[in-house]
Amino acid sequence: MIRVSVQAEPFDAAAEIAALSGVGAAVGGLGCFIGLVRADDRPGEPPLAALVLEHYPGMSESMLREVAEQACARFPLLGCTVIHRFGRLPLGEPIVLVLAASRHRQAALDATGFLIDWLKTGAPFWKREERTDGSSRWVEARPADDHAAARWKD
Amino acid sequence: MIRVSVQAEPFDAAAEIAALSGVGAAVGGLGCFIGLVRADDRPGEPPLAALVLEHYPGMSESMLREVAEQACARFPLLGCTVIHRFGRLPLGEPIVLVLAASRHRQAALDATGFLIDWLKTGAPFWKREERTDGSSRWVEARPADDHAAARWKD
Amino acid sequence: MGSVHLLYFAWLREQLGRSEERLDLPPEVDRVDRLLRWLRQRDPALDSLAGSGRAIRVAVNQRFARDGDPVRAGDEVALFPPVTGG
Amino acid sequence: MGSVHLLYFAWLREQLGRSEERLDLPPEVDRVDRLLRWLRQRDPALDSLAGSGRAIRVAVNQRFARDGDPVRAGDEVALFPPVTGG
Repeated sequence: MIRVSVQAEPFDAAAEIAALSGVGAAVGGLGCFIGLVRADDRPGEPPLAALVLEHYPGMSESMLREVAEQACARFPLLGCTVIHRFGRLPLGEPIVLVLAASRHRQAALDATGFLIDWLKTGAPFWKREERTDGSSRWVEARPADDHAAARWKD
Repeated sequence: MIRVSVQAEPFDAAAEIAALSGVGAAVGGLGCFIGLVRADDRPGEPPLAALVLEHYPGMSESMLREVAEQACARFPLLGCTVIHRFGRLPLGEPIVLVLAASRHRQAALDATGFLIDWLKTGAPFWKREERTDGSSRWVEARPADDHAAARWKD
Repeated sequence: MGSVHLLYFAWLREQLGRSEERLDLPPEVDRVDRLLRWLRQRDPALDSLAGSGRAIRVAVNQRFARDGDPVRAGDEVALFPPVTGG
Repeated sequence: MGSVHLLYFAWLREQLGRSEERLDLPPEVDRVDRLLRWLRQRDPALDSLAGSGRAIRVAVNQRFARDGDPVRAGDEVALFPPVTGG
């Protein structure tokens, strides 16, 4: 079972976990990652107030689905869930939820890492930082994210 | 923040995730693993009905805490949570919850894998399989689990 | 002859001051690299953004595309910075 | 002279038919391996379990222990199979 969603509203992690745990009696392990808006106070800069996430409607959904399908092809999964939010997300808000269910823990955890790594480089979302003084700046892509995704290349 | 618990009753994954997400504004990623009682139907054997988990009271708690402290020493965590249940757990029931919170996703995911691998080899819990015909058998330790834990050796 | 539907995202959208436009393509503009060159020639703002050294990515019909990939009338072509989601 | 508090878990507990006992230790029984040998000599059931080829682990005062680790009066010593939690 693959479930993807691009949405402004918060996700219900407990309901998603329960739904994916229940896809079959064979589920023995469920890996999960939640990304949140974190404080990244830098000396001399006003504190971060929020991230504003823009996405490419249509393509964002289809790329999440493609990443999820790749995970299911690569790992022996019984299902996975990928939810990515957009809009203005204040400090502490969840941004992204990744779940992977498998018979065994290793596949579930590996698939969770695969999904979040690829999501960061393959899904059309862009983050803008909003500081408490009202200033704002687009986040630059980090080469480290490309490297993390490249680990999964054959 | 380290939280460990050995308990018979179910855990509330959503409440645990919310509590750990809230340990500080610096939390950017939260890794999670949930282990569940899975069907492992084998040809010629009656289906699994439940696992019965026995533990060593006192030592089980202190080993969970020690594993959690090792994770915090090895990875840049802002906190972690380890909850392990005991008693009779029917098919589909959650057995174990592992959470690790960090600034960045990689540490959170790596620590989650570390915690569950070590828990399987270092915490005094024993599983007994109960089949639908009432027969029952202790689960043998799998060498694979020792290998998974050994990956983390320096 | 037909038009392409161009979309802009993130700082590209902001700095161009528009999120989309429809342009009729000359027949020789049939690949991603030729489309970008043609767009820069006709739009000084886009030219200076593309020349600023900041990477620009392209998607054709909602798939990531490279220089040599074809562009045809009726395509949806998006220009945007490297992604920063997750 | 003092006693140790012995605990048994999982199939060891089941097959011995008891979960704990207190035993007075002779002075020469001062290490894990000597304790195991002494226990096997005095208890045929434990001897046959230990001789069955199934691994037995030992914890002293709730820490995993090895053959050469000391055992003293007042200690809590647990015997159990390799763990299978998680």
